[in-house]
Formats: sequence, C-alpha cells, structure tokens
Amino acid sequence: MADVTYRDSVAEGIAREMRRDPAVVCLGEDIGAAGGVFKTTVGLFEEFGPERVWDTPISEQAIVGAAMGAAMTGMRPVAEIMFSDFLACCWDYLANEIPKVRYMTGGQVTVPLVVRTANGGGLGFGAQHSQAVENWALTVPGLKIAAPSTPADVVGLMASAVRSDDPVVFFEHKGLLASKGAPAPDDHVVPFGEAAVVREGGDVTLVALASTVPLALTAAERLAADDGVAAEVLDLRTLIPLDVAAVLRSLERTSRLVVVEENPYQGGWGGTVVSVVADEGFELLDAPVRRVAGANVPLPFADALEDQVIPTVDKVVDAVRSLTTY
Amino acid sequence: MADVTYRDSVAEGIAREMRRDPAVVCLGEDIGAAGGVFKTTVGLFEEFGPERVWDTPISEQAIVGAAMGAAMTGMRPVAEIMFSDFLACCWDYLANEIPKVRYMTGGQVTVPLVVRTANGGGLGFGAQHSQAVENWALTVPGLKIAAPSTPADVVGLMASAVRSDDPVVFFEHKGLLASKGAPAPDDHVVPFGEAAVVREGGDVTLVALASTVPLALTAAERLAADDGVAAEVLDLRTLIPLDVAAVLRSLERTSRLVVVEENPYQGGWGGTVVSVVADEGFELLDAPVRRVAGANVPLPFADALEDQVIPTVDKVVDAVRSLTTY
Amino acid sequence: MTDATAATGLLALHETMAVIRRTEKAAHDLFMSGLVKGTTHLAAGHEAVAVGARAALRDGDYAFATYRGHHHAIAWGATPEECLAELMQRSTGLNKAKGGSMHLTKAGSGMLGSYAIVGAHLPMAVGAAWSARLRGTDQVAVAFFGDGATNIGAFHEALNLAAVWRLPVLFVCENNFYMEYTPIGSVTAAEHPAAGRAPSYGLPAEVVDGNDVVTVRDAVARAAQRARAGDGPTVLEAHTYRHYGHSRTDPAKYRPDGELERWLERDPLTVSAQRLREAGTSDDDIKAAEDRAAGVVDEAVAAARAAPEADLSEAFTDVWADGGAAWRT
Amino acid sequence: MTDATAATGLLALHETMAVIRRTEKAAHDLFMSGLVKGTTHLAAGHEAVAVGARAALRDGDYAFATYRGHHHAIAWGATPEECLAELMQRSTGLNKAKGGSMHLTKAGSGMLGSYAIVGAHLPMAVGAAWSARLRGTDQVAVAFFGDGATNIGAFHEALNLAAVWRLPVLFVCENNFYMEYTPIGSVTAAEHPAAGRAPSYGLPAEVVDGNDVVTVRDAVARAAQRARAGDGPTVLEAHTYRHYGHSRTDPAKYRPDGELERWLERDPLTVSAQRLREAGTSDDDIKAAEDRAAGVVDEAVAAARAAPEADLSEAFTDVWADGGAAWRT
Ligand SMILES: Cc1ncc(C[n+]2csc(CCOP(=O)(O)OP(=O)(O)O)c2C)c(N)n1
Ligand SMILES: Cc1ncc(C[n+]2csc(CCOP(=O)(O)OP(=O)(O)O)c2C)c(N)n1
Ligand SMILES: [Mg+2]
Ligand SMILES: [Mg+2]
Repeated sequence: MADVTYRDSVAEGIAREMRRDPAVVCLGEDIGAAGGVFKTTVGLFEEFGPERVWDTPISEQAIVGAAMGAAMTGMRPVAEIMFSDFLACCWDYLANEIPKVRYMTGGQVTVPLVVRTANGGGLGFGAQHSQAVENWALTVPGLKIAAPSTPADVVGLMASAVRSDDPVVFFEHKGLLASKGAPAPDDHVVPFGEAAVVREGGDVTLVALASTVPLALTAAERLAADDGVAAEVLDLRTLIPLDVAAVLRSLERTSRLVVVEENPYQGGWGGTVVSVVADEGFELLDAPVRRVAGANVPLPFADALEDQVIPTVDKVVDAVRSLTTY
Repeated sequence: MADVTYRDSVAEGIAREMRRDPAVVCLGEDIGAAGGVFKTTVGLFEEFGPERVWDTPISEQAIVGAAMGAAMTGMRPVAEIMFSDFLACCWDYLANEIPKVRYMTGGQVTVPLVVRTANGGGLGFGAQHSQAVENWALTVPGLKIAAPSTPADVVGLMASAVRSDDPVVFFEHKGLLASKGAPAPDDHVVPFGEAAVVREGGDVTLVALASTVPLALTAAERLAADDGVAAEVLDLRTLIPLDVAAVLRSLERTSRLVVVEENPYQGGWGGTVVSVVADEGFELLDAPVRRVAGANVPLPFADALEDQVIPTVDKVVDAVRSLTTY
Repeated sequence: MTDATAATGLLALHETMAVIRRTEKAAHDLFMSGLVKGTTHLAAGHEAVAVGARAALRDGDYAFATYRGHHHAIAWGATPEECLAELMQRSTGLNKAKGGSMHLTKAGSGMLGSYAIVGAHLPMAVGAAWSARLRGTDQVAVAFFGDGATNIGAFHEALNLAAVWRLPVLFVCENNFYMEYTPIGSVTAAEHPAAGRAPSYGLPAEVVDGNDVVTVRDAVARAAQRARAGDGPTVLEAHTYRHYGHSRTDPAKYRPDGELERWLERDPLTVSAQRLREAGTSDDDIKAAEDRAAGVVDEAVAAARAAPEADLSEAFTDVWADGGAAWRT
Repeated sequence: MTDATAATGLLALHETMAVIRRTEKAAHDLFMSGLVKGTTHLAAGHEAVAVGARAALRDGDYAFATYRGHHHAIAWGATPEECLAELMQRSTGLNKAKGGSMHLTKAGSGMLGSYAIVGAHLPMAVGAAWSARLRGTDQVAVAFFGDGATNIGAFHEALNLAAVWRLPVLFVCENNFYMEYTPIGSVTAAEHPAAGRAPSYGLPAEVVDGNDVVTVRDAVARAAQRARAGDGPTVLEAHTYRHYGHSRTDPAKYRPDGELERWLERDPLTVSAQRLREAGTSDDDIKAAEDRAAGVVDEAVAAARAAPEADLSEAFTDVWADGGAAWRT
C-alpha cells in the first residue's frame, strides 16, 4: 500500500474510533468544516456532521472543561488544543481537575477523554508556538501521555487513547505532520507503555520520542557508517506509562545511554528516565549518561537560531561519540 | 535575638524591600487589610497603604498579567498566588509570556517581578491545595525559582528576588510557615544559585529544598545516631539558577547521592539534578543514585494517606541505608 | 398541588435543611476539637439554595459544586455519616478519606463533585449538559458557585459556550457578598456579579432570595423547564449569607457590626418554618422534623467517630480506571 | 485646527497607512517566494485602527498588540526595514530575528510587544495602566485585539480588574468578523463581541468604523481623554476586515462571495483618500505620499534582503537581564 502522511493519519485514527463508537465526539477551534489549522481533522465534519464535530470559540478552558464534564457523563470527547503551548491556557484542567478527580472522589468518576495537540518546533513559529511541552504533562500524575513518531503509530496510539478509560494527552508533532510512512493496518491498536525498538544495536542505546525518533535514527545511520558504532534506538511512544523496563533491557546489552528529547533539559522527561536508570540500572552503565535536549532558552524564530537550541543529528552524533570514546 | 517564624519572615522580607524601593508594590487576593490567608502579608497594608498593597478579584490571570505589564513599565510588582496549585489558572503567564518576552523581543523589555505562592503539602488540604509544583516552574526556561527553608533565607532570598531584574517564582512552603529560626540580620541578602551546606558529612549527600531540608536534617541525625552514617545535607535554596557545582563538590567527598524532593517523582526536579550528576559526576559515584520524591499520585486528604505519598524521614533513612549497605 | 401536599413537601425540605445545618455545626465542633483536619468551608446559611435547587430537579440531573459543598452533597443524597466520616478521615468516608471537605462527591446520584479551584467546575457543568444533549436525554446540569467566582476567566468561557450551544445548564450563584474576607462589591465591576453579567451572553437571569427555599425551588424549576425545552442556559443569583467565617477558624471580623444578626433574622430555617406555619403545619410537626434531623446527625457523628481510620492502601488506588496507580513498567 | 493643518495631518496618516499596506504586500510576496519563514498574519485592511489610534495618543503611551501586529509596530515607529528584516530572519531584525512576525516589538516608543496567545496581553495592558497610575504619570495603555479574543477568560479578567481599579486603559477590538476561519457570530453569544460585553463591567463602549482613520482617531482621543481624566477604561469595537486570509497561505475560501469586494470598496486607504480630497488635498499630493510609501518599502525590502543572516550567538543571549542564558553553576 502507498505510504500515508502523519497528518492524514491523525484524522484517520480519529475517524476509525468515531465509526466504532458513537460516544466519540470532537471539539476544538476550527476543527469542523475548516478541517483544523493543521488539516488533521479533514473529513471528520463531512463524515460525522455537526453533532459529532464541534467548532468552539477561543476558550481553551471551556473546551477542556466541557470535555471533562462530557467524559464524566458517558461521552468520549476528543478535544483539540491547537498548539500545545496553549495548554497553558487551560492548565488547571490538565493539572488539577482531570487527573485528580477520579482519585479524590475515591474512584467515583472516570474521565475517558483525549486532549490532542500539535507539539514541538522546527517550523520557525517562535517562542509561543513551538514548544515541546510533553514534560509539562509529565509533572502531573494521573495523565497518560502519548507522542507518536510514525503514521501507523498515530493511528494505533489514537485507538488506545480513545478507548482508554483514563485521560490521555496526545501530542502530534508539527514537524512530523508532512512525514510519510506505511499506513496502519485495519484495527490497528498500539498499546500504551510499550516502547518500540526501532533499530537494533549493541553499542549504545538512544532513547527517543516523537520528533527525536527520526533524528536518532539518522544519527544512528551516520554513526554506523562513519564510526562503526551500532546504536539501538528506542521509541518510547508513551511517556506514561513509561517503559523503563525496555530501556533497562537495552542497557543490559549496550551499557551506554543517550536520551534524545526535544523539551528543555531543565525539567525535561529525560531526567525522569535517567534517574530510574541511575538507580535501578546503575550497574549496567559503563559510561556517563548524556541527554541531548532542548537548550534552556525560549525558542527563537529564525531557523538557524532554532537549530542552535533544539536537538539535531549533529548533537546526537557528538553525544554518542563522547561516550563511545569514553 | 528571639527566634521568628517563617510566616512572619515573609512579610518582613517584603516590607524591607518596600521600604527600600518605592517601585515595589504588592497585589493579590485578600493580601491587604486581611493580611493574606496565610497571614504572610500582615502589616504591609497598614504600613504602606492601599496604593502599595492591592486587593484583587479572583482573577489569577489578571493578577499575574497585570504584574507583568507593570514590571515592563517601571514597577517591581510582588504578586501573590494564594496556593501554588492556582498557578495552573495563570500558567500561560508563567510559561509563555513572562519568561519569554525578553528573549523574543531581542532584549527590548525586562520583567522584574516576583510571583509568591504557598506551596506544598502536609496539612491535609487535599489534591488541589497541597501540591509541590516547583517542578512546573522548572520546565520553563526564563524563570528564576526560589524556595527557602528557613526564616532568614525567606528574608534573604526575598531581597534577591525583588531586586532581581528577572522574573522570580518564590515558593513559600505551607508546612514551614509555623516553623521558627534565627531572624535575618539587617540588610540580609541571600544570592540566588548558592546552595547551603546545612550539615556536613562524608558518607552520603542529601540534596534537599524547602520542606525537605528539615526532613533531611532529621534523617541525618537519626542516621548518625543509629547507623554512624555521616550525611551531608545541601539546601539548594534556588532551583534556577541551580547550584549543581555544590552537589558535585559534595559528591567528591561522599560518592553517594540521595535527592529528597516533595514534587512527584515523574517530572520532578530531582531528575534534572540526577541527570547532571549521571553525566558530569558519573565517576564520582560509588552507588546508585536514589530519589525520595512524592509518589506519582494526586495528594490524598487524610494525613495518614498523605504520609504514604510524600517524603518522610523514614523514607529518607531507608534510602540512605540502601546505599550505605550497597 | 393541594396546600397539604405542598406543606408535606416543604416539611421534607425543611428537614433536609435542618440536617445540613446540624451537620455543619457538627463539622465545626469536630474541627475545633481537632477531629476534623485540613480545612472546612461551612455552608450554614446557604441551605435553601442547595435544597431548593434539588427539589426542582429530577433524578439523573447533574450537579457540580465548590469547596463549600456540604449542603449540595447532602441535598443530593449523601448521608451526614458519609460526609462526617470523610471529614474525619475515616475509611467509610464519602470519598474514602481521599477527598476531604472540599471534594465531597455523590456521583451515584448525579452530584459529580466539589471542586476547590474557583470557577473550574462551570465548564464541566457545560460539558455535562452538552453530553445530555448528545445522548438525547432531557437531563440538565447545574453549577453552584460563589459571587467571587464570577471574576475568573472560566466563568466567562463557560457562559459564552453554553449560550452559543444553547445547552441545558443552570448557573446558580450563591451570592453571600464575600469573596473570603473581601466584600464582593470592592472587586467586582457589576452590582450583581452573576445576574449582571448574563445579558452580555444573551442569557436570561434572575436575582432571587436565596434564603427562601420555595423561591429558589420555583426559580430553578423555571430555569430547568427552559433548559429542557431547548431554550438554553439561565443565570440565577441567589442572595444568601454564610453564618460562619470563610473557612476553618476564620472569625469573620471583617463583617460590619449587625450584619450577621440581620441575616440571621432571615435564616433559611426561620423562613421555611414561617412558611410551614402559614401553610398550616403545626409547631409540633416542625419540631419533630428538626428533632429527626438532629437525631440523624448525632448518630452520624457517633458512627463516624467509631469508624476505622483511612485504609493506608487506598493511597495507591483509584488513579487509573483499572483501580491502580502504575505509571511505569 | 484649520482645514489645511487637518489635511496635512491626515495626509501623514494616509502615508503611514500606505507604508503599512505596502509592507504587508511585501511580506506576503516574500513569504510566497520562501524568503519569509514560519508564519505571518497580515493586517492589510486593518491599517486605520492602528494609525488612527496612534494619532490620538501621545509619546509615552503604551500599546500591546497581537500576532497580527505589523500595523501597530509601524504605527508606533518601527521601520518597514526593521520589520521585514525580522520576518526574513536577519540580524538587523526588529527583534534580532528572535521574535518573528508574531512578536514585533518597538519598546523604545512604547509598543511593548505583539503576543501570540490570544487575549494574553489584555491583562498586561491593564498592568501598564496601573503602573502609570502608581507612578503618577498621565500615560494611557491601549490593547489591540481581535473579535475572537473576546471569548477567552483573560479578556474577562482584564476588563473587570481595569474597571474595578478605574485604570487608564483602552480596549480596542479590531472586529474583522472572523476568528481564523470561523465567522465570529457562530461562536460568540453577543452581537458586538467587545462592545456588547462592556456594560457588564460598567464600561462605556463605542462601535466605530474601523476603516476610517479619522473616526478611529477621534474615538480613541475621546477614550484617552476619559482615561487621563481618571474616568477609567473604555471599550472600542472597530469594524474592519482583513484583505488576506488568516495567516500564511490561507486562501480564505470560507468567505461568502462578494464579501471581500464589498469591504474593498471601503478600503481604509480609499476612505482616507476620499477624505483628503474632500479637505482639498490634490490627487497629486496623495499620489506623492503613496509613492513615498512605496519607495520606503521597496528600499526596505532591498535592505532587508541584503542584511546579514541572524547571528547564531544570539540564540543564547537575552534570557536574563544580564544578557545571558546561564541556568546553573
Ligand atoms: C482559582 C482560585 N483562586 C483562589 C482560591 C482561593 N479561594 C478559595 S474560596 C475563595 C473565595 C471564593 O468566594 P466566592 O466565590 O464568593 O465563594 P464563597 O466562598 O463565598 O462561597 C478564594 C479566593 C481558589 N480556591 N481558587
Ligand atoms: C489561546 C489561543 N488559542 C488559539 C490560538 C490560535 N489562533 C490564533 S489567531 C486565532 C483567531 C483569532 O481571531 P481574532 O481574535 O478575531 O483575531 P484576528 O486573527 O481576526 O485578527 C486563533 C484561534 C491562539 N493563538 N491562542
Ligand atoms: Mg462569596
Ligand atoms: Mg477576527
């Protein structure tokens, strides 16, 4: 079958779930007839109509708050927050309401919803439209977090997200929208909490997520070609549940770890991965652990400046070299 | 001089700066005649009057947004967000506006403000009023972050915070408000980015912040008495700038690290500290690194349940023992 | 409805209000004696709003409340014992001692939670109403909130969305004239913090006596009828007063002299007793209802005291729908 | 003011509007040819609001704008060269190529930034006005925002706080009838998204022709006068229309047939040219002004093209007030 885009796979993943389950409804800004500013909801309005695909005002709190109320009362809403930066405008719902209500009511209510959002940089959108903020979500116990790197995973993880009885934040990477890959098979479901070994290798483990997966793969190819270094690349696919078992398994063979993450180094998800490794995997390590992460600065507009501060293939290659020569 | 409370030191610290600099003004909910719900602004309204101490509506976005606008135009606002959980209601300002505007304008504007907030648990306030959210702030490059553990540090760090030309999030720990300590000397200024060695010891380094400082100290005393283990306790005092140099210096002697943090393990600040250590301090380590952090659950109401999920002296002692017998 | 059935109905409301009042008194006393921890925001004085609203609504309708929500929980069927056990951190608590006073929830009867971030639950109620519409039921959702909540952004977003989508949701403001220790007028650019804002969303609004359970019931009934008829949301602003301070040990010194006394003359229980007498209910019957209420609460206190402490293993349940808390492999 | 000076003044405004228009055209063309990256939100059609407002205000007054802010930046004195260099990622850019189209800022002349999170800058403007009052100056602050911004919580909080504190702030809505691709009426519960909400904060409001620079100038002058007199904020809703799509390559297919054409008849430049002619300005003088504008922008394009690329070391400056980016020891 012909390759499909990551972008089209978003709409495809949602459509499959909407066909399966009438409780699935979408809401967000310009997601209806307009098909979304990233064209990730194209076709949904046409297929499912205005009672299943709802355009909203610019009211991020109302969008996610309403999704929560609907999820508590029998629906499975899929809410779009256009850019992940705007999660800050409804952070109370993500941080304080949605992830806590089940626990604080002693299990009386359940919140099966998905908040989808376009995440990450690399497109020159500047400081307020380019952030990788999966680490924000990671600070909050009670949220599941998915961040696919391929078209098939978009569909498969979307299936798991929508079917999950737990709230899911679903990060669609802006920089990957135009990328292509094999289409998802019918009924494709990728379970949460299972990292994918997307490249095998015995010298060093590269742990990646979303946009940094292709980047780590390119770096691995270059390291193989130029240095004869065999890098194993793990795609975490979800941050919660976090498949640290897969990381530790890989380290048993490679003994060297580089985490490649787009969010800033300070407070980035790599810190959580590294701290589990530095505790439970300490004896496996033969070298320091490195994190290739976003720089601790806001994201600049100019492409050349943005390259300075987000992970690049060069930076990954350099980090690995510093370990293999260790 | 008689000991003073941490609570009174907050008002004292602000008052000193207000006396020194007429550009310092306060705003927040019930901070005026009422003296704040935590009584941390008692006396300010009486001394400085309604033109320097402003009661606001329940409008966290307007509070912090207005503070930003005022800071850009010549004032040094000190904004109170009553409970740190409510930072979620104005997160856009903390995440996207305040920390980025200087950078994205190419240095055209400066935002000298302080957002003060009551942080942390241990008082049975439940899931939405008990969080330690210093890790939220850590995810955002461009914010300075202070979290004092003693009355004198409250005053000294407040002085640095208010005088800083950079935005500062100032976490006052609810569980410490009633605690007492030596009063701050006149003109006391504690610089940002300098961890304090609050207890010396050669066997293990405990890195702590705010509420976990007294906890680490108590654990250290018990370890000394029961196990003959000499724990060094570092109080980071600020998360940004982060004094990792002090941590690495201490590890040169102790070779063992336990980070004690109240925020949840997932996405907690300890991950950032540990990842620097696992990289730059790898050769110093003789044992796995452990983090005693909040559990990855919302905070439960009942005291006994809360104890299960936040760091306690017992948990710190156990973690250290697991390393010293390593 | 005959006068007699009306009176019987009203006596039941009076009794529920008495149960709430007595529960609040018990909560206060238990807090003072150290048996209730954390914080409480008592609703004594606000009873008529919760009880009147519940009386006008149907089983299956949804309610969302605030940290000051004991009265809504009880009006929606939570027992005083469940509530007090929660406050006393007992394993028999309404929320298994994981919520506390600020989060009382009785989801089984549609009371979908008490939320402690001001204003946050208004969009949730909008969502529940949207859900009712999507599922084709005629349920309505009601959000109870304070006067202070009308100044936060979520209020604005909720009212606008509900109006645009014409959803069956009721916004019921319990205007007790204070936002914590601050008179609401000093921080609000509208004389009627809730009702005064309704026109800017094209919504109908009423300002009602929140201390008269019958007035509240009738106003809510009208609003619910409009909502079920597809005519969209209504804003109700019920004027009332809290008898205790804002929370915990607040002595409410910021109140002007005589203000509390004036409001106590219009205590919701006094008002309903008066109405009952006018409808022909005897003082003995009223007293009997109040005694039953007192008895229920006294037994609840005893039962809650005797109940086992919170179960420690509960700290690690209920994060996820599978009941657990696992975050990693 | 004599007719002649009025006409001279108006000709200057016309010329500034022409500069903006030409700059937007250049930005569009440069985007299409790949020389402008990221995104742009062009303000062609909105010129009269920015230019009229600036004309009514004084040096030292503050302005806060949105991602659609080229016109405000230029009205506040940014040169087309600085702006285009920014869009083209040149080191000579207004924000050193660190901001981009959405964040044009000319702080030196009081234009304190363009913000790309809808509504976020309204509270900032309130704060700048508060600051003016605290410092005892008679400065005013103005926030420009779109119709879509009136549905977000920050709008509500800002208007209420400004009203309660009676601050010298002007809320100027550029109602272009679209929130991105969605007609504003379909998501807003008020016919006049901004002006219709003002009464609920007790604020005066006017709906004005946003394509007539004189009308805008006069309305803003009235509002500024009220603000400086201590009479608090005003809401102005200026009706206008954007000539391009919402952003980048949006072809704006969602517009009904003929809508753009109808608005083009009321193009702000057509309206001001008409006014100029009525005031006795010759067609030659008008053309000369427009030619000067074209010349300035053409030179700006050439200069921006020739300017050096962004300086890579700038990636690590300007985080902190000391100029640096150090986060650790
Ligand atoms: C977003 C937010 N800000 C502040 C608070 C702290 N707070 C709790 S109750 C309250 C006053 C609320 O007043 P009102 O809405 O009138 O309700 P009342 O307590 O009078 O019933 C405040 C400021 C909060 N819980 N949430
Ligand atoms: C909080 C937030 N939500 C959504 C967006 C995406 N967005 C950018 S512009 C826009 C439409 C704004 O419409 P309006 O306020 O009318 O301004 P206009 O673009 O018409 O000038 C939207 C939804 C955003 N930038 N910020
Ligand atoms: Mg109130
Ligand atoms: Mg618009």
